[in-house]
Amino acid sequence: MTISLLYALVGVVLLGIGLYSLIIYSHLVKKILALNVAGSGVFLFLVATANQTSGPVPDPVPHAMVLTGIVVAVSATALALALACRIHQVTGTARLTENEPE
Amino acid sequence: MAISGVENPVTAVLLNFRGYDTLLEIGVLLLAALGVFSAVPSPVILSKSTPSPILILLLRLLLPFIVLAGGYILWIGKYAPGGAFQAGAILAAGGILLSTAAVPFNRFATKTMSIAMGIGLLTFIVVALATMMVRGNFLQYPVAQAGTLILVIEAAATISIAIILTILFIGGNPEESPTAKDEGDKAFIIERDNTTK
Amino acid sequence: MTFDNWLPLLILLTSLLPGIVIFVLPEERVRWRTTLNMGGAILKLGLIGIMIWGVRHEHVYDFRMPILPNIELVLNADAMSVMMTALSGVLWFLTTLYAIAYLETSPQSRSRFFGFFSLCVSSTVGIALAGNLITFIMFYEMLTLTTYPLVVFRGTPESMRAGRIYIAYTFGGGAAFLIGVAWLKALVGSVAFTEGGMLAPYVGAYATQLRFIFFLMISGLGVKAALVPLHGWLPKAMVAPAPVSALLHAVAVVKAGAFGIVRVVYDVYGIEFSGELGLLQPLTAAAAFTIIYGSVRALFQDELKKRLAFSTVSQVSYIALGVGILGPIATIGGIVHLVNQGLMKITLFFCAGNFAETLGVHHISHMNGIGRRMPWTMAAFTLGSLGMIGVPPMAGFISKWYLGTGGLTAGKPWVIAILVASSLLNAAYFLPIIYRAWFREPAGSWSARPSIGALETHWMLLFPPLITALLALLAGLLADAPFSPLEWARLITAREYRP
Amino acid sequence: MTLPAWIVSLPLLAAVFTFVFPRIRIWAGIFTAIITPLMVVFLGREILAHGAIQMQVGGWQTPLGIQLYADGLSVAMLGITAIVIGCITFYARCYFTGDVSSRYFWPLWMFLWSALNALFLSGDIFNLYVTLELLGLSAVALVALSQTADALSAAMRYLLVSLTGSLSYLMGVALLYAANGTLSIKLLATTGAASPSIATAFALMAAGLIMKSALFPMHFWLPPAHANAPAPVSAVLSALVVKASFYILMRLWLVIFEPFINPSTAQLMGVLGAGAIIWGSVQALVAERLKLLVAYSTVAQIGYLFLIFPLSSITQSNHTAWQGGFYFVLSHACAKSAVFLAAGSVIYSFGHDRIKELHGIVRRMPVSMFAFALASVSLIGLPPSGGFIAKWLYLNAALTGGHWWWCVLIIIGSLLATAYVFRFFSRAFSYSPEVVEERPVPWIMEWTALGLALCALILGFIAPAVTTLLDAGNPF
Repeated sequence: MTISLLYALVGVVLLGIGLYSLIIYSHLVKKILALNVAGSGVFLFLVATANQTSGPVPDPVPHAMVLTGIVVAVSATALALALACRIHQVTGTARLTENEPE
Repeated sequence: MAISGVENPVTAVLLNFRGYDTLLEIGVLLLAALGVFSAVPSPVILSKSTPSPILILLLRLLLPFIVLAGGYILWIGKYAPGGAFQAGAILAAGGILLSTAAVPFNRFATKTMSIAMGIGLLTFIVVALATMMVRGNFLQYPVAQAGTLILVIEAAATISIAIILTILFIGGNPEESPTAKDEGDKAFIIERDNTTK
Repeated sequence: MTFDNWLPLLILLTSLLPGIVIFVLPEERVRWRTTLNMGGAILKLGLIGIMIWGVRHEHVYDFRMPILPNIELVLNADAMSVMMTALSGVLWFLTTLYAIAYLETSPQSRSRFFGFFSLCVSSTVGIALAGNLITFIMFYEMLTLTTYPLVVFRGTPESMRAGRIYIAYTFGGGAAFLIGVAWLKALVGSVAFTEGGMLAPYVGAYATQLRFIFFLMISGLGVKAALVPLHGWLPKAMVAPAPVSALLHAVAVVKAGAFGIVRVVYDVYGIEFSGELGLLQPLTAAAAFTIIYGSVRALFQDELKKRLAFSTVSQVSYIALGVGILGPIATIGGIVHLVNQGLMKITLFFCAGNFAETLGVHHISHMNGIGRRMPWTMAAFTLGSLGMIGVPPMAGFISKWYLGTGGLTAGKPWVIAILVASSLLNAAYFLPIIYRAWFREPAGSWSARPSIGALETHWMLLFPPLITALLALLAGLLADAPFSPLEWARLITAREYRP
Repeated sequence: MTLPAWIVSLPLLAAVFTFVFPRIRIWAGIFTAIITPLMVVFLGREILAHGAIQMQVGGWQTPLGIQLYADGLSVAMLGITAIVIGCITFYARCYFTGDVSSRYFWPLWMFLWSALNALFLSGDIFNLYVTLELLGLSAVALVALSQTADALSAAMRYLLVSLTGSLSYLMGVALLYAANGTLSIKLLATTGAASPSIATAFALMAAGLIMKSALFPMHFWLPPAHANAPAPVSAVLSALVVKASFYILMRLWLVIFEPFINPSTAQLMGVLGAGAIIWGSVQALVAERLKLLVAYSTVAQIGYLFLIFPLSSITQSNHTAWQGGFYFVLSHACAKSAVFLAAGSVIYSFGHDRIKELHGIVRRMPVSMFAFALASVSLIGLPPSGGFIAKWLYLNAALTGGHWWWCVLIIIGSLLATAYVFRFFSRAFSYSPEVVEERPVPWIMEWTALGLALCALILGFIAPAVTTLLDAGNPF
């Protein structure tokens, strides 16, 4: 078992945990956290794929992808948190009601 | 790596080989800030209370180092891990310290803030289009100037990233904050941190 | 592209463009609207005149525009389409005249009415000129859509209900028809109308599928042609204003269905081939049943428009009957009835509208002595009814005569029985009205006679039924003259049965 | 060929300018709305003449660099985007007048446009991920713009779904990169070999994209988001944004996955599509608000898009099915945006869109209702309209292969669509003498809706030209 395989497996496990939590928790902050955990899993997996090149230098492309992915994740998380705050301000709860009045 | 104009392979991929991704990504960052502005009318974090003197003192001590570290990280990105995002994040830490210390932004700052937010993306696009006009392909740097152009883009991006990350932390447009208007004068100018680089 | 290529499109545009412009016109621009309407109608009549002459002399009018890879929008004029076009052109002109007067005091938007009215006539003309099934479908569905706002024009709960029923029936039919056409296209690759039919070569491989497709298409068309049991929408749609009922029930909608049946049987399947496949017996049976059923139902209606509507149900099936009886003579009877029934039925509806508009009479039981108050209208009504019954020398007699002899020649004497029964029933539901109107004492609140020197109603309401009644009379009297409907039906039949 | 880069950059520049210089935001927006379509037209001419265009960003060849790729399909998508966004821009200019949200609408709007353009031009799976995120975040921010509790919740739900979908997609990208060492779609097409990781990658990417394109049963987020957003936003969400993820799925399927994936997957997609058609239409039938009705109609229409999978797996009608599917995309984009704009005008004028209270609205706003009706013709799939052409191509594809059950489904869908459209019209046409308070609607708002509806109608007449464009560069 190489270290990169371990990274990849941990990445998959994190993704699973994240998605599971995303579904079972209803509090918005928890959902957002869950998404971040899942995202970290994907990033970890991506980093693990960098170890494929034969030379001593790892493949830089996955690193660049992860960096880009992290920035995107930060942006999305910020927007999500801002929305969550606003929802809390307007509705008094930080949960999404199941059946919205339509 | 020589053809890319930088020696750090990750920076080469980010700013040159796959620079287009990074361009869009800076767009995502600006977009998130806009999203926060439009979703949240007034900042979530900024409070009206007067800043504690200890925090002010800490800031006075820390800020120069933060700026220095940011500049260094930005510059070192050419050779080793580092670059605009890392530098921007460090500077943003300074911005976050400022806002947690309840230091309001002054009027000048809020006026130029939007320019600072946009400057990174703007520089990137302008450089990309200019290189396209010169060499025929979007973001195709002239080999000799590649390093310089990348540094210019990164510097501009650092400013934007720092501001935007700070704003994302505050969670709203400081322009709309009640403190921005009446207490503007005694505050630090957040831009000064970045422009000193 | 020459003038001959553009002519079919021009005929279509003479009503389409005014229709579109009318939508945009402000409500109070009455004169503009009238000018556009009448100008378009007159122009259309002129162009149709050119076309009639041309088709007689074997000119080819053919407009093509590709709308899909290997499918074209085709507008062309064969003998059959010219007849239908001429009918709708003439009746549109008269109905527009009528409608202008009829709607003078309407609280609803007249722009909307005349806009959709023009679109509706354009669709009818498009149906008539369609050169393949795709083009036909296009205008067929457009007709459904443009008549809906007319049916619900008054916006009362009753008319909204009628509109819903209308939509349910016609779109259901349209869907069946569409599947049939798509299936046919997938099976044989062609959907063009060809004089004499085009499916005969495929009989070996696809006989069963072709039968099924025929069933789908005819049941789709049967909705508009009001074949029992698909007729339910027609009496309900009577809530529409009189000009709409007149045009809808005399020309546009029901004729579109009947015309479609004629097209499918003659120009897609081919009449002889349809006979071989055994498709005609069920059609004839359905038509015969509809004829009787419609007449019987008409007997029990007191509301004049309802009675006329059931009469339409019955009369339109004469066309399908003529189609279903294999043989040129019956074909002539069926096709000529397209025109004859149109002329007579529109007369009756105009008159019914006049009674309602001038005197507020909607029910037959209130029509006692109405002939004395409105003699001209009642005269037209009488002519129309006599024609429907089939009294010589009215147009209806011609149709029935050819249908009857056609049935005999084809070895189907029971057709005579149907015709006799139907005529008796026609007489039973029309003659009492005529009797009441002329011979009973007036019971209504209106003054017994029109004031001296004045017309009994607005001239634009009066002249259209008089003209159509006259035309119906002439179509019977001068049946043998050149360019008469009968003579034209013979021309069509000759071309359909051309070896 | 530099046009693709300009087509992405111009709206992006406009996004920065409209934000940094709010005073010129409207003019910058309108300038972009005029210039971008022109550039798309030029790109289209280029592609019709010379076939597909590739552009190596930065001059680096794949696999090192990112490739921009434009063929007939991309241009068709760019074109419809330009038409729809171009028209809605004018609508929005009136809709948001004097509104605080207008300040942020313009930059967000330009970001959205740029994201769509970048997405349709991308030839790189990771770049597609970035464009997807750009698109998703701008869409979410636009939904939240109206600031009501419903809109905020809808935006939040949309954001969570969108992020989950993107993550799933990114995981697929990672797997593909691990297996093949490249991100370029072109290279993946040639290097791919059937393997469990390809299948997993497809499953992840398809799941993510299906979530984002709101295919039944993952549609739950769509109706609230589309019904509660401001009208111009609803229009573009339904018309373009959901199609964008569908487009990516199609591209990947066509170029990379089709040979490797079990054919029963295609049937499964078809079944989900059928579910969407039935469920969406039934929900539209009982919807009490006009915009909700329209949103559920989108759910149903997305079902039609996914019928492309089973239909294109019929060998002899493969090409017809592809054309039919993308004709659906194009005509639905025009028709649905027109319908949403018309519904938006109703709300603008009456302050609500409760169908029960919209008596006689045909008399009050005839132009909008005419637009609504005309667009409905295309939604139902009646001739002459783009929707009819699409439906006809589908019917043809299904019947040629003898798969008549899809035909039955398509026809049932049409009849249901007729039912929900006319349920509204039987209110709209009914007569009520009562006077309702109303706010005059600017003519531009009414006529842009009509313009889009006319586009849907015109699509019914220009099918040969459009299919030629779609085929340019052999995307199928």
